[in-house]
Order: sequence, then C-alpha cells, then structure tokens
Amino acid sequence: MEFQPKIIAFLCNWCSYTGADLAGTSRIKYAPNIRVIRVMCSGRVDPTFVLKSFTEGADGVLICGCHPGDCHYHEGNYKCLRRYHLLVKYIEQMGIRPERLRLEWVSASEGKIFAEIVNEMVQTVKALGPSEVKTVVETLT
Amino acid sequence: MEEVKIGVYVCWCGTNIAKMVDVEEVAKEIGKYPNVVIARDYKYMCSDPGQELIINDIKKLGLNRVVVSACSPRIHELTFRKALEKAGLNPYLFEMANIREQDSWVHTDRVEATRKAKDLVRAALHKVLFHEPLSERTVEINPATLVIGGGIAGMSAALEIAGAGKKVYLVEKMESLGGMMARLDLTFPGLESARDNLQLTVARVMKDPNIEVYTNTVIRDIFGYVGNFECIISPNFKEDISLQFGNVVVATGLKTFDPSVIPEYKYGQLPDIYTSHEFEGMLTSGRIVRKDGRPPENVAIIHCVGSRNRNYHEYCSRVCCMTALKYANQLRSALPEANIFEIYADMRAMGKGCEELYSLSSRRKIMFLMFDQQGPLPVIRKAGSRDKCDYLITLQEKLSGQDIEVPADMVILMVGTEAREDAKEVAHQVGISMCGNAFFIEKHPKLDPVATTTNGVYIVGSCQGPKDIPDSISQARAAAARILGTIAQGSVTVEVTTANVNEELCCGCQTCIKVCPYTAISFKEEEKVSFVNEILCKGCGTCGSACPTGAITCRHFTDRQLINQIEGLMRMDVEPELKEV
Amino acid sequence: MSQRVDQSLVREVEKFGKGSWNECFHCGNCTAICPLTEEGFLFPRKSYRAMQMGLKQTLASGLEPWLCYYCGDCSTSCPRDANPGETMMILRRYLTSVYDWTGLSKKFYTSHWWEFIFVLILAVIMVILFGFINPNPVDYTLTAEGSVRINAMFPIKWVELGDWAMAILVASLLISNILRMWYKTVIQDKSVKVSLFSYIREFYLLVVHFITQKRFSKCEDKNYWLSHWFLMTGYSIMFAVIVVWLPWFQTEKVYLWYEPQRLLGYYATFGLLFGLIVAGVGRIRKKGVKFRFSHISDWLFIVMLFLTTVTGILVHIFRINGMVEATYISYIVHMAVLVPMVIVEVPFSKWSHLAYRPFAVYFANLKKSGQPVKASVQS
Amino acid sequence: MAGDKTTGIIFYHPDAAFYQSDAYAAIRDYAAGLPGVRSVIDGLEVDLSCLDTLASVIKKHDPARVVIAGVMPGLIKSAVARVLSETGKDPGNIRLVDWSVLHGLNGQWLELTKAMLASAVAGMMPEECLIPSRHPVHPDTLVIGGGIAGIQASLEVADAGRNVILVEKSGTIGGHMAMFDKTFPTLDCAACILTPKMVEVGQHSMIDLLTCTEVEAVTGVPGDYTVSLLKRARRVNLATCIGCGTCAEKCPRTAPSEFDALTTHRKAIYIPFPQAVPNKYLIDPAHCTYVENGKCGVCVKVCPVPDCINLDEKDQRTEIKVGNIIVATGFQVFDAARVPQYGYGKFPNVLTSLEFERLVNAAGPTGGNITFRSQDKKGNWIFKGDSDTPSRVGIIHCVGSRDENHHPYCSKVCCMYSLKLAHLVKEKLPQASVYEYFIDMRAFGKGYEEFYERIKEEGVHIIRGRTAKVEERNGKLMMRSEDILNDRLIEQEVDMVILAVGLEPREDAAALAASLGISRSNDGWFAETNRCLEPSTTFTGGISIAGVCQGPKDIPDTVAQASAAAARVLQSLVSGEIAGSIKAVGLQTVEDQIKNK
Repeated sequence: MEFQPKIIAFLCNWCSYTGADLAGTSRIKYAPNIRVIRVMCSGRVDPTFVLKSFTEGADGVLICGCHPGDCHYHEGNYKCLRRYHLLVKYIEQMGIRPERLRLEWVSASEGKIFAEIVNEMVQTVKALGPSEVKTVVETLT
Repeated sequence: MEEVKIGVYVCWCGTNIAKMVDVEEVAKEIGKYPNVVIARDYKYMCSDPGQELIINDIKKLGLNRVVVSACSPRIHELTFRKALEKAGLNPYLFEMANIREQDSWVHTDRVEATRKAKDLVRAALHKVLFHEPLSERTVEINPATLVIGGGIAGMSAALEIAGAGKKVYLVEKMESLGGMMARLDLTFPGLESARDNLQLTVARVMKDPNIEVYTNTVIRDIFGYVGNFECIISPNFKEDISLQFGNVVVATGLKTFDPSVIPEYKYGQLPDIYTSHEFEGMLTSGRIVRKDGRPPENVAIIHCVGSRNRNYHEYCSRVCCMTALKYANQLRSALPEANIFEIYADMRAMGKGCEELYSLSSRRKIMFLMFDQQGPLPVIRKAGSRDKCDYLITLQEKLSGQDIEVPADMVILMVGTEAREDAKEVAHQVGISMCGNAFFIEKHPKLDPVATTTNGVYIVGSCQGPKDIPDSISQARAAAARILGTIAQGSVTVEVTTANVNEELCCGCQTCIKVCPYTAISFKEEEKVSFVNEILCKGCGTCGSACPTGAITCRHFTDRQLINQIEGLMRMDVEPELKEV
Repeated sequence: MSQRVDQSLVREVEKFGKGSWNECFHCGNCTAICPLTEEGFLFPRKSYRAMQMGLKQTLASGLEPWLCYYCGDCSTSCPRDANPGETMMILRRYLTSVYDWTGLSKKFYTSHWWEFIFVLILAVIMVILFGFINPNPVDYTLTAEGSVRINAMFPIKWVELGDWAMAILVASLLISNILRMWYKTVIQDKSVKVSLFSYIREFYLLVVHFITQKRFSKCEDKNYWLSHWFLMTGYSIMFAVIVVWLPWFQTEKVYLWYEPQRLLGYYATFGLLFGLIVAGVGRIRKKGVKFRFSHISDWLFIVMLFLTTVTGILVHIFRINGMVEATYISYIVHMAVLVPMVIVEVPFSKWSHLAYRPFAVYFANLKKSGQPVKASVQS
Repeated sequence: MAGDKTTGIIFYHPDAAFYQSDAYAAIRDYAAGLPGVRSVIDGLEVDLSCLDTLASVIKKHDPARVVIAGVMPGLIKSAVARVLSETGKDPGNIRLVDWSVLHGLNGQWLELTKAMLASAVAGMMPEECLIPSRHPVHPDTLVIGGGIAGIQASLEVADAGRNVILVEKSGTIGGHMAMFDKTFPTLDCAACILTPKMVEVGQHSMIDLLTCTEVEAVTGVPGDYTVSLLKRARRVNLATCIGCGTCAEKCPRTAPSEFDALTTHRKAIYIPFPQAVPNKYLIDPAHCTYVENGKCGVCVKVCPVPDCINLDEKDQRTEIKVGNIIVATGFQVFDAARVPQYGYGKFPNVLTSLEFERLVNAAGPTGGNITFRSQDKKGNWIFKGDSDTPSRVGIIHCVGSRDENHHPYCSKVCCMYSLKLAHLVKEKLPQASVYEYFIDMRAFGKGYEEFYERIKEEGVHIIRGRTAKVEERNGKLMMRSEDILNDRLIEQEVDMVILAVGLEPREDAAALAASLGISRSNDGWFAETNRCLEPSTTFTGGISIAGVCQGPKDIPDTVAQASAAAARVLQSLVSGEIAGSIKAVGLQTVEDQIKNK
C-alpha cells in the first residue's frame, strides 16, 4: 500500500481557516492527509506545537496565515514568519527534512490555493517517505 | 473534583456529511473512549430537535463537556454554545470538529474521509478535556458613532443614527460632502435629480444638531474596542483632535477605473473620448459638445470598461449598464437627431423599474450593439476625411454575427468601479479584512452584509462592493439599526478568549509587551510582571507563543489544550488519559 | 469587410409600414418558434437585426423575408411586443422595392397617392379605350343560346393583343426584377458558389413550391395555408385563361357546365372569393396578429382583386342572361379594375410575392446545395 | 422669498391623452397660479423644432427657474438643460417634479402633486415642505411576514430590547428561503444559515411569534396603530405539543406539501418541515376529515398529551396596539402554466425552479437525488428517491419575467439561481449535461460574475437564446431555441426542463396595501416614497416595507433592507417620537411652509 502521510496544519481563524472552509463550500477536492488545528492567529503557533507534532509522528506540518499586511491582528503573521525560519533550521539540525515544515499565506478567498498547497505538500511528503523522527528519537535515546 | 462526562454528537447534515463520512461508525468508535458518556449521530444537529438532543443529554446524563462534529465552527459554534447555555452548562465547555467544509466536501474517498473525521473528533475530544468555563463580560457603549466617509452612504447612516438623538461624528477626506453622488446629474431608473436629492441630504446633515461634520479631515489613528473607540483626526490638516465613540461605520466608497490602461479605447489619446464621470459634467452643464464646440452627430457608449474582463477586473460593477441607459436617454433628448449607439455585453437592468427603462430606451431609437467584453474588445480609431464622422469603432457584433463599423463623434466609456487606494489603510485602522478585489469583507455575505468580524465596526455602501444609491442607503441604515440596537441596550459583550498572565510564572522579560499589536499588555513596575488589559486584548495569542516561561495563558487556546489536540490527532490507538477538572 | 451600421435604414424602412423597430432585445424566441426557419436561413430575428443595424447589404442579399408566410406565432409569443412577423411583412415590401429597378414600387409603397393616381389613370385609359375608342357599337343581337355576343362588342383579337402586350410588359418587368433579386441574393453572396447543375436540379422545386405552397402548410394553423392556396390557384388559373388562352376561354359560345372552360372558370372564381373573404374578414376583424397591421397596399390589392372577381362574375351572369347593356358596362368596369391591378400589383406591389416567394425558395435551395467558399470568420 | 423668482413650467407625460384630462386641467391651473410662474408649456416633445420653440419661450419670458413636472420628467431634462445653456442661462436652475411616485395614492394624489409643484416652484425639494407631524410612539412593533426579511427585521428590533410581534400567515417562519437548497454564489446551504436565525426568533424573549395569523385591518395614527389580527385555528396547542409525530403517523388523510412545492404529500396534521419554527404540528382544515364532516379524530385519540389537539378550535380575532409596522410579505412565484409553450403541467418532467430546489435538497422528497417525477398509486405526480435520474437537463431563464405578455420587469434573482441550479445538477450528476438558455446574464453582485465564470468552466452549456417551446418527441422533451452567438438553431433533446420562474407580488398584496393604506407601484410591488433616497419608507407614517414585497431582490439586499426598515423603527423608539404620514400633510400646510421660508 502506498505510504499515506499525516500532516498537521495550523490555520489562522480569519484568513486560512476561512479559506479552507471556502475550498469546502466550493467543493474543491484535495488529499485527505491533512488534519487541521484552528488557532486564532498564526502568531499563536508556538514552536513547541510544531515540535510536538513531529515527535507525535506527524510526517509534515503546515502553518497557514493571512497574507503579509492582511493579518487580522496586524502583525501576528510576521511573528510567525520569524519563528518559522528558526524552526526550519532547528528541525534540520535534529535530522528532520526541512521540507516537512511549510509556512504559506492563504487568504479567506483562496480556497483553491489552499487545496493546491495541500496537494503539493502531500506529494512532497509522500516523496520524502515517513518522518525521520523515529530514527532521531532512537539516536537520541 | 467532578468526573469528566463528554457527549459527542456527529451530524449528518442531510447527505452533506453522511454521503462521504460514515457518521454512524464515527459515533460508534468515539463512543468507546473513556469519559465519553454518550455518542450520537443525528440528521441535523443544528435544528431545533438536534439542539434539544444535546440539552436533554446534558440534563439527564449530567454531561459537562460537549463535542459536536458537524460543519465549520464559523457557522454553528455559537448555535451550540447557546444550547449549552440553555442547559445550564458553561458555553465554553464545548468544541466543534469540522467534518463538512474540511472533510466531506473536499474528499472523494469515503474510507479516508471517515478516518479523517474520526481523527478530528478524537482531537476535539482531547482538547475539550481541558476546556474551562469562561464568562462573558460586557462593556458600556459610548452612544456616539464615528462615520468615515461623507458620501450618500455615510450621510444616510449618520442621519439615521442622529435622528434617534444620538451623537455622530462624520469625517470626510474631501472638502465637501457628497462623494460620488455629487458628480451625478440624474439617478437611474427614475431619472430623478441626483443634485436635488443630494442637496437635501447634505442640508439635513448640516442642520442636524447631533451630527458633527469634519470635512477636509483625515483620520490619523483609531484605537480602542467596541463601545469605547477613540480616534485622532486632524481637521483641515491642522491640529489634532481626539474623539470618543462606541461604534464605527466605514463608508469610504470606491473610485472609478482608469480606462487609459486599455489600449483599444485610446482614452487620453483621442480628444472626444470621455469617461462616464466626465460625461456627467457635460450633462450637468447642458453642453454636450465635442472639444471643438460642435455637438456630436454620433455618440457611442461602451459598456464594461474595466469590468467583467480578466485583464482588468473580473467582477461586474453593477451600476454601469443602467447609467449607460440613462445617458442614452439623456442624449436622445438633448440631441434629438443624433445617432446613439450602446455597445454592451449583457444588459443588466435588474433593479426595480430598470427593465422598464431599458425597454423605453429601445423605443427611443437607440441602437444596441453587443460585444464580447472578454475580448477582443472594440477598437476605436480616427476616421478618414470621407467617413463623415470623427472616429470609427470596429467590433464583432454578436447578435448579428457580423464585423461592423460604428461611426462616432463622441465616445463615452462606462468605466467600472474599484476599491480606493487607501482602502488598505482604512482596513488596518479599524481592523477589518479585504477580499481579493480589495473591497471590505462583511461578516456574512448573506445574513450579515454590514457587520464585520471586528465588533463595533460596520461597512456600508460601495466600499463593501459596487452598488447603487438605494442599496447603499439600505446598507447604511442597516448599520444604523445595529448601532441603535447596541446603544439602546447600553452595553455589548466583549471577547472572552483573551490572554492572561500568571504572575507567579512571569519573569518580567517583557517580550509579550513587544509582540502585542494592541498595546494591551503593560508592565507592572512594582511587581515586575506583565499585565493584560482584557478589554483591549483581542485574543490573537501571539504573546502566548512568545512567552518563554509559559506564564501567559491564551484562554480557550491554551498550550495544554492545543498540545492535547495534537496528541488526539496522532495517537489513534491510545485512549485519552482520564483527567480531572 | 466590416459593414457600417446605419440608423437611417430604419427610417427608410419605416416608410413601408409601421413597425416597432427597436423593441427587440434579441432573445431569439421568434426564430426558435418559427416552423419554417432552418439552419443557414434563420429568421425573423436575423432579418430584424440587419434592419435594426442598418446593414443594407445583408438585408438586400437575404432571402429570409420571402421564406416567411406570416403565421404570426413569432409576434404572439414575442416577449417585447416587437412584432417580428409584421416586420418580415414590411421587409418584403421593402425588398420588392429594392429589386424593382424602375423605382415605381417604392413610390407605390411609400405614397398612397402615387398608387391611387396611377391606378386611376390606368382605369380612365381603360374606360376610354373600351368605352369610347372601341369601334364596335353595342350589339343587341344575342346568340342562339340567348347570351350576349361579347366578342362582337369587344373584338377578341384586339383584347387578346392588348392582353399579350400587358402580359409581356408585366412579365418583363417582373422577370427583370427577379433577375435583380437573383443577382443580389445569389451572385453577390460570395460565401457560396452555385454550380450550373444545381440550377437545373433544383428547378423542379420552383414549380412544386409555386403550385403547392407547401412551405406555408408547415405553419401551425393550416387554415391560412388552405385559403391562401385557393386564392393563389384561383388567381393563377384565371390569369392563365384570360391572358394566355383568352380566345379559347372567352367565346361567343356559352360552355356547358361540365366543359373545362366553365369548370376552370368556376373553380378560379371560387378560389378567389374564398381566399379574399378569409383575408378580408380577418383584416376587418383584426383577428390574429397577422391581420393586425394591414398596410394600405394590402387593402388596395384585396379590394381590387375582389372588384375584379365580382365584376367578372357580373359579366358572366349578365352575358348568359342576354343583358346587353349591363354586360357592356360591367365589362368595361371589369377591365378598368383588372388592368390597373395587374400592372400595378404584379411587378411593383403585393402580387409580386407570387413570383418572389417560389424563387426565394429556389434560390435558397441553390445556396444550400452550393459549395461554401470558405466560411466567413465566425467564432 | 419664493415669489420674487420667475418660473417657467414644462409638463411632460408619456401619454398624450393625459393632457385632455380633468386632473391635468386642475394641476395646470394650480401651477399657473403659483407665485412667479410666467409660462407653462404642455407636453414638450423631444425634437428639434420643439427645442427651438422652447428656446424662444425662454428668451421671451426669461425665467429664473424651470420646473419640469409630470411622469419621468428627467427624460427631457437634458433637452431643457441644452436650451438653457444655449440661451445663456444656468441649467442648474432646473427642478424636477415626478408625480409618478404617487402612483396608487388615489385620494391624495392631486393634493400631493400640487404640493410637489408648489415646492418646486419655490425652489425646494418636496421633502423640505411635506413635513409630517410628529407623534408619540407605542413601544411595540408589528412585523408582517416571517420570511428572511421579517426575521431579520424582528431580530434587529428585538435585539435592541424592544418588543416585536411577528405575524406569519403559514404554520412556520422561514418563508421561501427555507425551501432553497443552496444560496448563490457561496453555495452555503440555505437551511444552515437560516435555521439558526429562525430558532433565535422562536426563542427570543422580545419576539411574540404568531403563526397562522393574518392582518385584517389597521386603524389609528402613526405611532399608535390598532391592528386586528385573524388567528386561524391551528387546532394543536402550541404550548403542549411535544412534536412527537404520532398524530401524523396515524392520520389517514394526505395533502400536497406546500413546503416541498407540492411535489410530495404530507398528512393533514403536519409540521411544515423538520426545522420549522415553532416545531409544532398543525392541522390543515382543507384536508382534515373531521373538519369536513365531523368524523375521524384519530389524531386526538393517539396524541399522548391530553387536550393537546382540539379539532373544534375556531378562528379568533384579536386586536393589538403597535407603534410601527414593518411589511415584509415577500412574493409568490410566477405560475409557469401561464406560459403554455413550455408545457408545464402537461409534461411531468418540466419543473419550476422552486420544485427543483426541493428535489435537489438533501432534506427534500428524494433525499437530494435528482430523479424523474413518477406517479403514485393514486395517480399523482410526485418525486420519489428511487426513480431514474436525468442525463440531460435544460434550464430556461426569464419565465414570466421580461415578457410583455406577463411581467415586463426583471425578477433579478433568476439568472443567478439558475446558474446555481446548473451547478447543483453538475455536482450531483457529474455525467449529466446541462443546457442553460438565457437572454441577458445578470450576474451583478459581489462574487456573482466570478460564480458565472466558474459555472462556465464546470462545463455547463450556457446558450444565449430564449427557448421558444418545449415539446414531447419520442418520449423525450425537446427544447427549441436559437443559439444566437453561434448562429444555429438548436433542437435539444433533454430529460428534464427547469423553468426559472420569476417573482410576482402576492395575490393578497392589493388587499394588504389597502388595509395598511400604503400604495403600490404600477408593477404591483409596494411603493417607496423616494426611489433614490428612501428605499423602505412609505407615504404612511410608521409603516416600512422590506424585502421582495418592495421589488425583487436577492438575500443580502433583502437582509440589508430589512435592517434598514428596523433602523427607522428603532430611531422612533429611541427618540420616542415618530414621523406621521406624508400623504396626510395638507396642501395648506405645504403652502404655509413655503411662505415661512
């Protein structure tokens, strides 16, 4: 059977979650490997959430926020962007492929784009195979 | 310590969910988890009997947590919270799993969709374990209102509120009130005098003791929250004044499309090509003449300039068709012998009395020619000396299927409308969002067309999307109704999912203060800890993820809740730990 | 090559009848409801459109108005009361004038006075010819059967000569107009090339359509077809026997009822009367859309044809009953109505459709069978 | 001062016969006698010679102001403006008086027309002179009609803490919107967004919901109306009914279900639809055996609640006092059988759009399966879930709308809902072909044009050309249309035809208008006072109109208008004072107003 990755997505309530809902109301189909967690703002995505997701065995983590300048809370998405850059470096050092973590801007009207992003990411993660986290944990312990 | 008792409800939504997700199986599987006292599936959870089901279970089974797995929480979270409240349970001891918009509607494999639904419900189960009762707080409403924009929408909103004896601050960027309507000669479809109707409205605004008008004024900054806003304005660009108010009406309107970017129409290159707004000026002055002073013998009106075309704007500007019919009639009267050509795509004469005006225009010998607004567009060129006209417009006429040439001495371009350049700035000041076309987004496209996701901020008129005068006025009054309602109530409930600081854990690093976009966090010098002003806090949670010691809790989205939610998503075989409240 | 739109054409066509030129918003209902319209010859909407836009060339090269028999379904179901059926009628008048090189057709259609005066002059000429210049005195002697010796009063030779002269005049006018029609609609249409063989092969259709009018029978209401067919056949037979076979038809001898002359005469008279009464009563009552907007030229045709028929019947009755003076006068009146009618109506006015219609069907079939010369750009 | 400016008056009326009428004579005499009036021109025609005549009159009398009065006087305003500017006058001095807004105000028409003329001659807007008196206001508000407009208006007023009496003729609120499957262009399901609002109305402490109730008569003055209501017997006790449905299960009689657009059957004791508010049963007296002949009463026997069903309950009349009235009575759909060429009623698979909304609805008769109509045992044509599905569906726009034979006006929503229906067919039956025949595609609102483009991309065949007729040929339906843009004649064989029927004023609109004393436009919709500035007020004080009963509109516009009507109510309630009727302002008062200015 083909490898079916599990990807956790953190979506901000105002743009990206609404965008994902729009994909639904527009019946745009995408891969079922994504599991969404709603947060009020991408700025709420604590690095520990991302790391927790990986240690729990997620094969990928997607964070979506409003486009730069469109944040409902003015600049939460910029905060998120900074953390993202650090996180990418961090997980790489831990031995997790950086492609497994992705940050995207999805507005409330971009249901189609959201679906495309999910499909793309699922493809990428499928190509990478199951998460390296198990080996990482084994090496560490 | 009370035992946690969870009720799980999986909705069919008719066939919307049930078609792609085996809801019965989901309910069955989730029912196996400890603490889940009851797991049901039902056709329409949002319906009265559906809600009744929850209420009865809470009462009979003593549930103290509820998970509903149905549509997006953006649609029905409030509905179910209210149901909990009715059953005497705190409404925040509730979580929704979105298995419609983000599951059944977007997947095609029933097995995978069902698996996903189980994961999502399990995650909700894990999260709701840690939910805490939260209580809503109310804020006093300042009875004054700020209206941004002195066009017909802004003035109508102001008049409606002031008519109830409440204070209104009306701020207009330009020197005088009136906005777009001030440029119009007549209105459609009744061909009434726009000027008289506008002057009447302006006079009423100016006379109303409850309206304070600030023209030539820009808003420097707005802060505060519903019921208690404050802004800094600088009238005539002089000294700054501060105003306090409880609600904001945004009525900033729109601007017209610049046709010079369409090469086919040669606007700005040939002299007698006018935009619809320039033509209104001719109508007002009574002089419909070419640049050289001669009245035109052939006038062509081109529709959909910048609208309904992917190269410019995909949307329809809604008012141009009727305006063009109005022009055709005015031209017919002023120039009884002239040839009038109306070059249109679809005749959108859909308001009350509009189709009748279209039919009347036909009878008045106006030639209607149909073109494809998605291109190739008609091409305007200079006519030769033997052509007996100034310009020739070549186009493929769709109703006859022929390539034709239209003589013209004057061309009127029915320019579309677009969002103003400063829309983004306004959106930021008041904290509302914009759609792809830069129009402001309403709270709900159908049932709440004037409210926004920011409490106390309303959008009315064309800044929300192109619309005609009566529709703008309706919206303006709709916002007024909402505002009068809150003023009449005297208070409004505010955000409960705010952040708060555990002073024992706070190390006083002040990182949270730097990241807060609302300056809601301040530093208590004496205790050396941070403090959150919960009225200003909008609950974004940025401070929570920045706090190095975990001193900040973001209510309803706590670290513990979210981490548990992650675990719930991933640990499909592990049963949730038994927790105590 | 793009054509120039022209609002003046509407004003021009308006002179041929009161239409509602701009009501149409082009929903296409009329074309879709028409039982006669077909691929390649879509009408009435497209003809309406060409007229509205002032596309003279398109209009002149179109055969569509002739393919319409005016059942009126398009007008009754038109959502804008734009009367496409009546518009086709008016366009037929307009096209008649377009084909007519003398310009008289246009004069007759656009000015009643022109038509009346022309008819009157011809009538007076006929009265003078038969009543005053006629060298033969009134002959009171009756034939053996007791009927009036009509050929003695009006020498059949001269009358026949006159008939032939009139027929040749009228026919040459009509034929030259049909040739012009052919040139405008077939030759000038560069999109299709018609082979000589087609001309021969399709010719029988011309005859079939002339005789049967079978296209008309496709219209929803078959009664109109029937009465029109009677009218047409009656007219044609009468025309043939009094112009071509006059010496055979009009003799001193009164034929017995079963003899062909008598039978043909009676059939033609019946056909004419039946058709005329249906048309006349319909027009007076304005029953149905097709009769709602009768043009004065329609009335003139009906009245003159009716008078011709009635006077013809009178001549017949008076003659067989030996009423000499009555025969004499009624014959002159008959001629004074018949001749102007033929000269005005056949080449220039309403009657000409008897020729244009079958030719239009013929030409249309030619075009259909022809080789398309690279279809015009059409997305 | 009004009198020192000279005025010329031009009358304009599209019907030349009007100039011969007594009414015109009265208006003309009055106008000629107004202060400052120097010249009166009747019936200006727009042609060159008339413009010359006008120029000479203007040169001769040199009026400082020109008033154009009549029906749609704006039509000739540009001609007058041209003459004024060519004779060196200021075209800004033209005033328009359009008395067609007074259409339907039979008694007061002449007085108000004179008042409008007098104010225009004085250089004022009618609104500046027709100032209604102020009255104290009763705190309760009556909302007539429980569709989305009535619901929104009621909630708006009730949420402000004011008492609302919501009167609905049928057994439940929800109106037409509750019957729809999805709403354009976002395609969210109508029930999903409407039912919460319905529930809110049902539970609101400030809303007194009266279903099965009609307004019979209204008396009183603005701010203090006495309304007599006719409460039709529901025969089921609203307070005690638990909605268990045992009665309906056992009821022996069936009747076509109004909620399912008569495409299925319900019992004579029924709940209109599962999410009805109030969610209680009611008895349809037209189909109840007991009501007919006193025999039966099965429902009473099986009802588990004592005394809940009272089959002998009689209609009742009550009177209530209110200060404001919001009329939100909505519309009825055009009867498709009036267009015989489409064969509705003759061919079972020619449906109206409303029937199709029910058919495609997941909660509808077939559970959302698009199936053919089939005959039940009694021979009635109904929808059943297990019938065959169509593979080709045709949709015809503008049925009954934009048609001089029926309604000349455009129903505004049909284009968009037809596109939506096309999408729903595609969604449920991806293999099916959909053919949509339109005249002009009116996709006007926010996101509508984008929706249209999307439907085109989904592969729906969208054809410009009105279908002329639907015929049956070899057991299939055949639609005949001209494909205008492709120069073809189409005879399209389909399995199902959907008629996009237009909206029309309700049958009882005239009677209601009469009892409320409000006027109707000539197309039958309730009339507003000023087409430009006042979309929801009437000439009668304290009575507002909202939603489609004022003219066809979509849901967002209806909601906005309903809130707007509520704004006017709240304004009076908050300030404690209400404006009286404009139509009651006497001519004398207007003349005094002008003198005082």
